[in-house]
Amino acid sequence: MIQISDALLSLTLLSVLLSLASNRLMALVKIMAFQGIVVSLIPLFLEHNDGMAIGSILFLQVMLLIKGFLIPGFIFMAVQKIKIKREVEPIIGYHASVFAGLIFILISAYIADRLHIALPDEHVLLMITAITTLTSGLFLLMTRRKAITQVIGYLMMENGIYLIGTALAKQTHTQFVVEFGVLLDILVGIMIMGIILHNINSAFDDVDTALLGQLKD
Amino acid sequence: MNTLLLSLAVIFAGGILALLFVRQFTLMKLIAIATMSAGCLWGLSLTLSGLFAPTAGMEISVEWLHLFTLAFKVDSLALFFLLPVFIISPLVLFYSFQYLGNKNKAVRSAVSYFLFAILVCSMALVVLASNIITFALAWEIMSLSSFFLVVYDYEVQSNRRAGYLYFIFAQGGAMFLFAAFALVYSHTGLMDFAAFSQIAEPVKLLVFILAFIGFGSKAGLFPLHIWLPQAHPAAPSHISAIMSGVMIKMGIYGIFRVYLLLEAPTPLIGRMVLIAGMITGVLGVVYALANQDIKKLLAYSSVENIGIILIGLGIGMVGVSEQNQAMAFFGFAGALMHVFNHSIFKSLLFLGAGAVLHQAKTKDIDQLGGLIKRMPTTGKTFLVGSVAISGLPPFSGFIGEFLIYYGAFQGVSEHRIPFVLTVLAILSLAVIGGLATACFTKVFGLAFLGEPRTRQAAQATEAGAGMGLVMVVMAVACLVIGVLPEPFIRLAFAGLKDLSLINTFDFSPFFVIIRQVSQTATLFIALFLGIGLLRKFLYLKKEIGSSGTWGCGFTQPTVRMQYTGTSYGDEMVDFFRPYVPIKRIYTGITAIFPGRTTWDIQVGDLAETYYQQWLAKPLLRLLERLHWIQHGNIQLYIAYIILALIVLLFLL
Amino acid sequence: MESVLAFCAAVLIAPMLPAVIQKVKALFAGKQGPPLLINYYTVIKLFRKGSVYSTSTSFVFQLGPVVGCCTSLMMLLFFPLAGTAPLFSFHGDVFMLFYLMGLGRFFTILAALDTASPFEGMGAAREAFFSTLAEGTIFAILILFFRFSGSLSFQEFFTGTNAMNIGGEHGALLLLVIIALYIVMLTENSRVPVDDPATHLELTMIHEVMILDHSGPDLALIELGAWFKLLFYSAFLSQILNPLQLADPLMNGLLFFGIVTLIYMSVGVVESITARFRMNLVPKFILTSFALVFFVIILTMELIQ
Amino acid sequence: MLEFTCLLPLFTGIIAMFLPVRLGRGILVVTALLHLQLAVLGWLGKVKPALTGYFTVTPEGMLVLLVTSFIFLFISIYAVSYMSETEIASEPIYIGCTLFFLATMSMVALADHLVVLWIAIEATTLMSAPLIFLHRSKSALEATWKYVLICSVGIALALLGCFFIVLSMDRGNVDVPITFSSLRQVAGLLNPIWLKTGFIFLVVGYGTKMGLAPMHTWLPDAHSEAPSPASALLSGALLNCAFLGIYRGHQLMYEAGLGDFSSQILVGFGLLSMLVAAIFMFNQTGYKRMLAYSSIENMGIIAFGVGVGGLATYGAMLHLIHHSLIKSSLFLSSGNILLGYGSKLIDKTGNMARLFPKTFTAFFAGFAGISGFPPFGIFVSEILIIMGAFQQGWTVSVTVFIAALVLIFAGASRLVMRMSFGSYSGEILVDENLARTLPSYALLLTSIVLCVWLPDSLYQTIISAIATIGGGIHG
Repeated sequence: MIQISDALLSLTLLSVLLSLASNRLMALVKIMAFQGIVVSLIPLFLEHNDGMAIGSILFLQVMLLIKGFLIPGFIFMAVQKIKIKREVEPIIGYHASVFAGLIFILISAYIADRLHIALPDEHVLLMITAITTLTSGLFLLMTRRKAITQVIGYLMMENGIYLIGTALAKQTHTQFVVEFGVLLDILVGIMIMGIILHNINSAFDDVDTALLGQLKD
Repeated sequence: MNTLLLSLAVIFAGGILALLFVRQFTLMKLIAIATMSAGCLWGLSLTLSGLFAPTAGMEISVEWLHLFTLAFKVDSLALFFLLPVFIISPLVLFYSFQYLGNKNKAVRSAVSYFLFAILVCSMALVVLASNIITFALAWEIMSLSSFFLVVYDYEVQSNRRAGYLYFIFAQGGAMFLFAAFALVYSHTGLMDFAAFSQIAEPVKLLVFILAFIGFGSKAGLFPLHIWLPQAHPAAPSHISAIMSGVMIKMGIYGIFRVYLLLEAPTPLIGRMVLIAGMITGVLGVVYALANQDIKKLLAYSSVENIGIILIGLGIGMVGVSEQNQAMAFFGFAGALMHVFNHSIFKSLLFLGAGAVLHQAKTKDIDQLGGLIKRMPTTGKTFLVGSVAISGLPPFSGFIGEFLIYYGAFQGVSEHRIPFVLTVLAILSLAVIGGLATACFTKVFGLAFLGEPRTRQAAQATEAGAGMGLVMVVMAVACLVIGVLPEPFIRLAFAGLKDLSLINTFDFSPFFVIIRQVSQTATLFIALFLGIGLLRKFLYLKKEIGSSGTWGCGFTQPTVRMQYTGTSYGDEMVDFFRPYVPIKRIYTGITAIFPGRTTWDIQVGDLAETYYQQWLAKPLLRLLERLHWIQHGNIQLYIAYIILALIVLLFLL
Repeated sequence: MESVLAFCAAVLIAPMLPAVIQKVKALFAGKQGPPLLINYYTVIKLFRKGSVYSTSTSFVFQLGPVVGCCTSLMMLLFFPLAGTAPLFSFHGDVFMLFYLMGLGRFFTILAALDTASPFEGMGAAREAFFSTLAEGTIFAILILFFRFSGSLSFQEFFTGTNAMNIGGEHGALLLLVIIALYIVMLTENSRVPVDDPATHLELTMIHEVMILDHSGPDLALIELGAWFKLLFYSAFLSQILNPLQLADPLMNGLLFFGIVTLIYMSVGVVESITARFRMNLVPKFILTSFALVFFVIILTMELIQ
Repeated sequence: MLEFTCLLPLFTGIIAMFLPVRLGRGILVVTALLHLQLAVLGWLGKVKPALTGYFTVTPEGMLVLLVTSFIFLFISIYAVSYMSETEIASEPIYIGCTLFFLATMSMVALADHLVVLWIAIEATTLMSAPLIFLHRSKSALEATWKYVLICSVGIALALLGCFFIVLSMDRGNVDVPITFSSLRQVAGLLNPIWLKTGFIFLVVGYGTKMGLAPMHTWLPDAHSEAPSPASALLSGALLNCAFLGIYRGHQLMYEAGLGDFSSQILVGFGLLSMLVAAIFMFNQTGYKRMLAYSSIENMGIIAFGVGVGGLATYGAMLHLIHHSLIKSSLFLSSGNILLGYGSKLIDKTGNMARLFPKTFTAFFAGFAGISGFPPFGIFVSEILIIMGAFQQGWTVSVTVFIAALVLIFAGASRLVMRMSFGSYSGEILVDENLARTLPSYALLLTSIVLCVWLPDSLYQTIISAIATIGGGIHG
């Protein structure tokens, strides 16, 4: 079991680094789908969740559906529909981004070390992964030009937060209504972003955020 | 007290009625003016009876918002400051009947009457307020209503600018007041004015300084005066009259009230007020001399008179801290007397200026001239006002200055700093007096005497009889107070009777002097009439010729050759040059046979220039640069969030 | 009774004294000069005449001479002349009197501006400016006198044990005051070196140019006012200069008018040996007087403490 | 079943989406009326929430609910007239989303569970987004994009904050439901470090929504591009809801004995917001942007007041009420101005005093009110905050506070005067009418009435709301 969760976490880290390095939108979307699936699976393989209730298994399935398929599928459709250029167009280059990702891992390791919470061993890695995912998500948000990559960044950030929640809290997984609400929010959020993206594309003929800098003082 | 508030209710009702009758222009004006005047006169009778009643200090308090009490209290000082409110208001209202004659502006006039009513009520409430919140409330209503009255003619760009400036100074000043009040509250936990005396000595000084700035910005203290010369020309003349004659005195009231509430604070306060008064007075009159816009000039003259009043207050305060009862008493009494007198003659002058503006369509005295021949009533009353405001006997302005001089001379026997300060105060009063004479001879001499400089000035005719009547009443008042000052001085003394600092002082011997002042004035008038008769007699059956003015050899004099106001004041203004920025524009003579050339003198305002240069411009430039924050770039915005987060996490 | 006599004598003699100045000046110039009584002739001549008024003027123009003459007379009424008590006096009368003089100036200036003449306007501006400066000196002197004697009227200044004269306690300091007052006198009465009544160029005049358009009895009133004013200032000076208080009123009177005459002669001497200042030097000249008195005031801080 | 305040608009919203426009408008107003009645019932304590684990009645929550419901009624009346004047492509969606928006805001006001609160606040973002890009113009799209993205990112951080608070519970070995009410009872046992961290994330997260600088960046864009009724809702109601989230966190901190820490953060954010607002009040080009920055300023004032504590908290609560009333009134007036002049630029307007006397009166009165002139309530709240700040010894901060107020006033009054009295030579597109001015007047009048007479229950509610953070009228 331990090995599986570790492997999953490593896969998550890999997906993060890949997303930082990828220069194709389609690839990025696929990576996100992959990451969603992996992240959804992680709680399943964590040690203390052995005695999982039926409800939580059900919930995990729903989450897998939403994170792994619905959301990426939605973005996938959006990318296809709006026929944008495939290039990701970073503000900071791919190599530098990957390098930054590595630094994020280092920082995360440092933070996780300094947190002074007696986490179970495997949770340390979970923590590192979570923080890296979160920071990389924010990094994507800040360094990518295309609006759609920002959605992906936001998604990645949410994944990170979800992982942190998994790592830290025992209670959060007991109230599925609440969990489901969060998930629903994110889903609707992504949908609305998609709709706006669609509108932006038809209004500007592009989804470059450089075009979205007209409102200023 | 209840009845006093009822009289305010009547005034307010007058304002409401003006709004209700907006469709009938003349009727609206009649009803509004009649109701408000009735309220004012009722209030005046109550005030007068209160001033001479043996007991004072009635209080009323109402619960407000569960948290505050709205408390009103009558004491002699409050009653005294009610006098100008109730006297000047009906007079300028009568004036406004003809002045606001434009039927097309019916709605605006109605609103202006409504706001006028609010202004009068709020001024009365300011004076009656006896706790922090009540005072602040009335103060803010006063500022707001007077702002709208200033922008009555908002179509004119400069009026809007003036209103804007006034708005900022009013609100900025109010903020200083709030800070002062809040500071008191923070030390006592009480909102009542009585709590002011409980705070510690150093805090008292700070409270007073904050309040002094706050009230000073309303009163027109140098360098917080710059809204005055802008706002007064902008407002309609009857509004300028009430603002300059009455409203700015509320600032004086506030300074005086806070001083009294603090009870025997440090000597520093009195010295500060005295020095501020000297600077304000002298620079006010110098700027008045330097300006040619008649209403602007009058506004600067208000600054000057605020300076004189502050000198009086300062003398009184120094007297209190030196335990010199006579000095304290006459200083305060002189200040009060001058408040009263100034409210009358300054209103008179503004109304006169309004009549001139109404008829000749210009405020620039270099465009006027010879008006006295075509506007005799306005001219004569304006002459009386000019003499009075220059502080010359036998008119009212002298009485206040006499009291202040008298008080100040009591301080000459002091030592060290109080002595030096009183000496400087006396000297600055003397200089102010001289310059005021120069200033008002300029206004009257150039605007009303000589030959008209423009066609408009030549075609001006007397304004309405109603307007004239109001001015005549005011002019007569100036003369009566000057010749028979005793009852009015008793008023001022009555205003001081509730002041525990000085109410043990026996002022009865002073009335001997006042009676002699009165006799001297009478003697002078008798002598004047005597010599006048002699002159009449000498001219009996004499040949009276008339011809053009002797041109000193120049055979074709034109009206444009008359001395201008700019040249008249130039030498005197130049004397104060470092404190008065003068710009001379001279195109020079370029050819052997000189063609057209210009020579112009522009006088700025030191305070305004400095505000522009050191405050407004750098601030605006800084803010302009900081606009970069809202860059429009979404990535940057997200970075802000992260940055805020990181900074906060470092606080852990 | 003595006071009335003294006042009448002063009023009667006032026109003669300026002739003394002219006489002195003439002597300096090696001329014979006009007779001492010339001013009486002038007044009578003017009184007989009619007037020509400028079409530009209004009633204010006619008010000027009357008010000016009145205020000067008021000064004499309140001043202790020839060692007698003044006709009127009260504690604080000095403020009123100097302000009344301001009133006189106010109307003189207005009368000048009423003519619409550029020259008269210029003279008026100068008059207003210089007398404002002189007013500072006068009030400084009043402060000083109050500090010495605690009194605020002319009568109190010069009577009693603490009388203000060079023979008294503060005589030495008063010397400076005398110089200052002398300067004020020259200024207020438009004498050389501030103004030259004998000049012919209107551009350089102060007082004379203001009354260019007055004629007949009006001019006479103005002249009378000016003479009274000059007499007042020299009487003021003479009171400070004169330490003696003789028992015999007649002797007192003679002594007083003697000193006054001497002062007039000194004015004549000054006018003969100095030239008019350039206009821009005049303020400095007047400020000198102010500085002198102010200096004395500062000295008193040390003396009296 | 106080949850009906959420369910009712949700339900009617869905219905309205499928009904013809005219009927939808009716539904909007009727729902608003019913909602107000429900809110009043809840206020009076007649109706209680059923799902006690997730929802509860708190004084501050009821305050926000009542204010929201009250201004929603007037805004909906205005919106009916406004919509008939403008061409809106998908009006049913607009009506539906408006109602959903109301539902989510009610949910915020009632939420007790940490994550439910988060869900509700995030939902307000999502439900209000369609309102902003209603016009589908480029700038509206941009504004919506920024709004959704920035708020989502910010609020995601707040979720993290919730996790941290839960963690602090774990670390303190406390096991209670994750609701604010139960957490507050055990606040002393919570791990302070994690609680502080949680609060920081909450403040940054909900602060983004509330418009505290430097997270305010979306606010001017969204408020200026949204149609005026929506702007009024955003400014008058939504910001309060976000504030509620922060307030709940502050309560928790106070109970845990960390009130000083959270106070300092709030005061810091408050002052920064005011200063940022002051910067953009000068040389501002759009009047709706100006109003938006004024909202930032007022949110700063509220944060400052709450942070200062004591008397100032009372002032802050009053400020919240009056700001909602006055600012929504101002936005409604700005809608009339936009209709009349057809431009959001201040330079393209002018002479309102002559051309739109009714709107001018409402607009200028609102401006005077928002600047702290009596008889509007902000006068009282500001003076209370200043007094409270002095009393609590925040001398330097209150100096900055006052300076910022003066600066903002100087900047804003210039613009307002330009609009009101400046010259205008163009033509008038749509004249003002009564249906579109009366709501503004009603809101302003409410502020005046509340400044003259504060109902006892309102007073008691405020007192009990601020008692939880140590505020009170006696310091």
